[in-house]
Amino acid sequence: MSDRRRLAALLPAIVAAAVLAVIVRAVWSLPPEAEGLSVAVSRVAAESGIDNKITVVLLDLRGYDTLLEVAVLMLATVAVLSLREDRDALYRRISERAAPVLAALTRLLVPLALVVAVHLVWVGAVRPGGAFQAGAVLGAAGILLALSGYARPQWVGRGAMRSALAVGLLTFLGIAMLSIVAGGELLEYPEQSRKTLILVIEVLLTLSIGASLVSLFLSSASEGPKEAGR
Amino acid sequence: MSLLEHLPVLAIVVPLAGAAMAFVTGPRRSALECAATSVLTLVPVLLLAARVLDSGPQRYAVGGWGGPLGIVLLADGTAALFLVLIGIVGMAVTVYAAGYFPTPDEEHPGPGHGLFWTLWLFMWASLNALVLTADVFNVYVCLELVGLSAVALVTLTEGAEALRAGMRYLFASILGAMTYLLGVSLLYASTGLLDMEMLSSALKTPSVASSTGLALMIAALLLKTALVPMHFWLPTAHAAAPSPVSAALSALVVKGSFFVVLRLMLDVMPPGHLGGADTLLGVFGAAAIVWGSVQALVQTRLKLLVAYSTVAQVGYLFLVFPLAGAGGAVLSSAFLGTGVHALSHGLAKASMFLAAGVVLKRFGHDRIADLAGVARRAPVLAATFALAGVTMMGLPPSGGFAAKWLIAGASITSGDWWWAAVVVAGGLLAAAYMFRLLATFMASPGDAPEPAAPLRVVRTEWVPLALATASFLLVFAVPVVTQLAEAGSVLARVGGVAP
Amino acid sequence: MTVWLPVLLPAIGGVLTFAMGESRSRSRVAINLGAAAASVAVVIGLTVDAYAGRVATSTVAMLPGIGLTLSSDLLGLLFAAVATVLWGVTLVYAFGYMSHAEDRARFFGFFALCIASANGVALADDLVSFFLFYEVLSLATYPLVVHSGTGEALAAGRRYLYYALGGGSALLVGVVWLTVLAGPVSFAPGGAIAHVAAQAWELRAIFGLLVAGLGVKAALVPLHRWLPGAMVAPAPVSALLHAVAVVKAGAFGMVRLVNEVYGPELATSLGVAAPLAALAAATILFGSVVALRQDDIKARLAYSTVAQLSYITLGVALCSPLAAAGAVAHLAHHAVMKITMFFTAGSLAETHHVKRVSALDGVGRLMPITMASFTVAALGLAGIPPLAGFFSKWLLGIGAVEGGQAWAALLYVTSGALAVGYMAPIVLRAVRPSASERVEGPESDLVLLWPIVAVALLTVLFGVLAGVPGSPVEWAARAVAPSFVGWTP
Amino acid sequence: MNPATLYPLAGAFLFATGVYGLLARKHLLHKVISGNFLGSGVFLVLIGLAGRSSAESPDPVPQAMVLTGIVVTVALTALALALIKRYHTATGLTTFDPVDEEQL
Repeated sequence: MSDRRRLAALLPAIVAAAVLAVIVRAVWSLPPEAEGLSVAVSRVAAESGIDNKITVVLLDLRGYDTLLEVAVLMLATVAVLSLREDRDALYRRISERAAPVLAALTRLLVPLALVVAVHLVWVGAVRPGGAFQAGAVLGAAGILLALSGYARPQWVGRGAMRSALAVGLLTFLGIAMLSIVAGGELLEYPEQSRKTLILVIEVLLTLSIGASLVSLFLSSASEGPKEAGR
Repeated sequence: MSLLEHLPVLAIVVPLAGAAMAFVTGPRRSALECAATSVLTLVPVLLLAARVLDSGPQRYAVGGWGGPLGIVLLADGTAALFLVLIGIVGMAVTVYAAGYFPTPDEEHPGPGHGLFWTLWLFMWASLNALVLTADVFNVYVCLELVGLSAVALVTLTEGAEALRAGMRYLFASILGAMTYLLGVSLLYASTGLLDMEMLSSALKTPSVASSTGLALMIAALLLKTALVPMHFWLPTAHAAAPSPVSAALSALVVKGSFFVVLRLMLDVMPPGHLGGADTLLGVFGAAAIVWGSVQALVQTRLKLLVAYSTVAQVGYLFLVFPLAGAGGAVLSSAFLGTGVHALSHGLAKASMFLAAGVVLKRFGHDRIADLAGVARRAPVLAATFALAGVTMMGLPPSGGFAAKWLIAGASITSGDWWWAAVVVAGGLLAAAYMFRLLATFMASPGDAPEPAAPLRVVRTEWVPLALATASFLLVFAVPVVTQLAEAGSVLARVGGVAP
Repeated sequence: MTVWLPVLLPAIGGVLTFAMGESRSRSRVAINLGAAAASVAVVIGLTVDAYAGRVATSTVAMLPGIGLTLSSDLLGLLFAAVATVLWGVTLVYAFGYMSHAEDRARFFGFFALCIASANGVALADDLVSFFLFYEVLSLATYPLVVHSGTGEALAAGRRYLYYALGGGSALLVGVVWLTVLAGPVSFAPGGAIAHVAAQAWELRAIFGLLVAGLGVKAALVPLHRWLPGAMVAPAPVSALLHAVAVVKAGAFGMVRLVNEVYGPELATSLGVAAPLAALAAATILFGSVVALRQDDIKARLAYSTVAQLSYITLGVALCSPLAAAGAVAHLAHHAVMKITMFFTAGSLAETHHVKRVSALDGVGRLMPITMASFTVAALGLAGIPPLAGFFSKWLLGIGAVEGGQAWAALLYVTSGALAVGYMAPIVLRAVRPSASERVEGPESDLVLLWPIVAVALLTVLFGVLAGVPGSPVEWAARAVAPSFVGWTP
Repeated sequence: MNPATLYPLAGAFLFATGVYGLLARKHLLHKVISGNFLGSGVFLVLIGLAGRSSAESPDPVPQAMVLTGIVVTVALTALALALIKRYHTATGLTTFDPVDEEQL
């Protein structure tokens, strides 16, 4: 091992140690107690009547963060879609592999998954849950359908799937803009229709997140390395 | 409440919705959709800039909350300047890309299954969002949006080289984003605040944790801005990307993270609490100017030359920090110079990458040694490189000259004349690598047959020429830039630009 | 507004020339000649106004507190007139000379841009505006130097850039520094910075930087080395740019610097004028002596230019009114004389492929009119009355004596003798009977011949009519008079 | 040593491990996992520091930041994996440099 390589191996360790030292020193210096914004958030939560303070932060106080986060997810999906190997043969192989047992299981699980997803969306307003969790369940159902041959993997990138992927972000944006039309600022929900609007966003987000996960899964199908053994 | 007050969000929401719509409409119609969105994005940006010029900084409390609980968008003069840069280059990229990428059909939807347009609008939206936000955590989300779209756009080029470059870029991006977020968490733990303007007053009494947090955030942003010695990921990524993407990356993306550095260093951090950080950034900047230029000088590929030139030109942006400490006229002159440099380099660098794309398409390669005779065969391309080159060298009447004049003036006024020496040396080095290229263009082409290129590709060469001309004549736009800079929070503090 | 036209008209002409492309040569001729004629008309109009005391000034906002300002003062107009009038004449010559060359759109486009920036240099009202046009001029010349695209041309271009950009950097630092100390510096006859509170060493250092920057174009030794190399450019470029517009921009800058930035008094009291004068004197001797030994005609002319440019620099560095007037007059006189010679050299190369002094034998018989014109210019350069060169040298010499610096007068005389030394062989060889079989061959093509005769005639007219209002001598005296309090021509 | 410092310190350690892995490890999947270490480290710091609130429940703002951060990290990981897969298909490599490939 040359000196250069040895140095190259040592450098990451030095950097990591330095980072560790810097963080530890900073953490150590912090006072043991700090309120942060918790009191202020509690006050707002009490006024708005939503118990889950994290939900208040995510959807109301910092709803704009969440809007951009939805954009991040859609963007990542689009990015992965742009990288996919689009070959019918590839998709056919996925469907053909479907085993009867899997198909039976799918028939059983998918309806259940749908119910769970709906439930998760609904309770999101009061308890842990919401669009991301529901979307994950929905996505799992979608993947099952594709693997068992009930849904065709070629649909990745087709019109309906694209619409499903985008509808969450578009709805979120639309409702955000709606509050402007109603005379408020962006994402300032009108008081009377607040709950309904948030529910609409959550439902359609669930659909988009589910579609995202299915797309992510299916678009990473490949035929393996072209030059195997290199 | 008039619609004009919502201009900041329109500048973000319109391209974001446009991105989603372009995805839904599919590859064949998305170019048209993107063009329409580009226009609709540019309009609020220009109106916003006019409004800032007219009535000063605009604050927008998203959700009606405002700080410290909510997120505030701040469109001051500095932000407006960067928005305008993003808008102009963005529009150019859209127009250029329409001619650059082949017309999509069923068989060939274009690179990345025709998803360029969606990804590009995502990038535009996230850059606008990044520049407008005044919330340190929201910056993190915007940085991730920018990084994701950038990596995806780089890998639209087929082949292992682009994938490798894209992955390097992605890993650098992940390291940067996570370090930034770590910094935010320490800063929040120490102050309980995320809003930049509120942080600015809270930080008048800094603590170990808040200083560490800010240092981590800035270090992360330096990685994203590719300041030497953290530039390793930039040249390959910018060179491997499709040319319209290279233009956006070099002209806009590095400026986006630099903008946040500017905000943090000059707005959020109280003056006088920078420690040695300001000098250190200046030294890195000087090193970048020298190292980037020397690397550009030895490159054999056109796009790599242009990419290393970005590494060098980014260095100039950081000379403002050691000068800022002097305050008053020195700060105002250096700050204005930095703004002008960001604008002029953005225009010129975009034009160079776009022109390099046409070179690639027309001549089938970008080996500098084999580009003799470009001045005769493709005079528009040669003119583009010449005009943009004048900006790189900082010769009049380009924006680069105005920037150098202002920064060198600030440096001499402050007594720290060595920054002026760096600026002058950087101009000479830029002349060396640009004239190496231009001399090749001027050389006799020999007898090699002229390659034929489709007319729609050749026509795209007017877009970079327009950008290059704008950067060449930018000194005459400095009065407007000055007005914008004076509407920025930094110069408002020192009472504007002294004549 | 009119004051912008001498810059804008050639610039627009240049851009249109680019835009029209290579093939449309008729439109190219029309546009360039049109722009030249219009520019000449505008400069004449401005001059008439300036003689009547009406000086136009116009500013476009630029950097904070600094505008791009042009002003039609007599001194600037003299240079602008020389550049613009000779541009028109050279265009005629160049259309003939370049009729079969490649890349003509590029050539004439940059040619026009050079004149636009030379006019900018001439009319700039302040140091920053001057610097701006000076640098544009540097850049616009490069494509003309490397026009042929050969290795030799590219190498000459590279050397030109080293000097031009290095000098430009020195100039930039000097101008920034001075602006930081004194604020924006507008040219003012008699000096603009006498009131500035600054250390003497700072002002001396700045003077040094500015001289280094201007000295490149003015070809002061040791910054002259790019000039002979740049002769690889096509003849019209050598004629107009490397004898008139570009190099005179440097010499003209010296006039502005000494007379209108520092002012003769401050330049003398700071002790910066004397070293400049010494450097210019050395350059005169050096250029003249080296010219003696050049066999290549264009190289000989180039070294002659090196020497003659320093006539101007020395004249202004003597800080005496008559010498300054002589210097400014020489700016015009040398222009017409040297352009005649370069036209001739171009025609010799084009018509008979003669490029060396040693190959000139007998050419004078084939091209009597061309060589007669050359002879007029050569006599003028040597300072033979009543040709143009005599009067500027006379003023320079008298001024030197009046300023108590008789050594400079002696130098001018010596250098005149040396000029005879390097010009005489060209004329004598041309009229000598040919040893070879060169007995017949054409005179210069008409389109080349007319410009040669025209500029040679100017050499005569400038001399014969030296006392008439509007002649370079009288114009120059008026132009420098305000710099010297209490002196009237 | 209370939870309010234990979690952040553990987070710091995770983060440093991630930094080391991202810089030192050659295999691309190792790099991705290191990237996730970075994320987990930051989230631990955030959660731990949120616990310093004296109110009945921890500060919700850092918790919301963590939730957002998780989604972003998922998105980044997805793209990284897709890139690696595509790269592997194109070149058969699992590292940037074929030289490292042989050493693994």
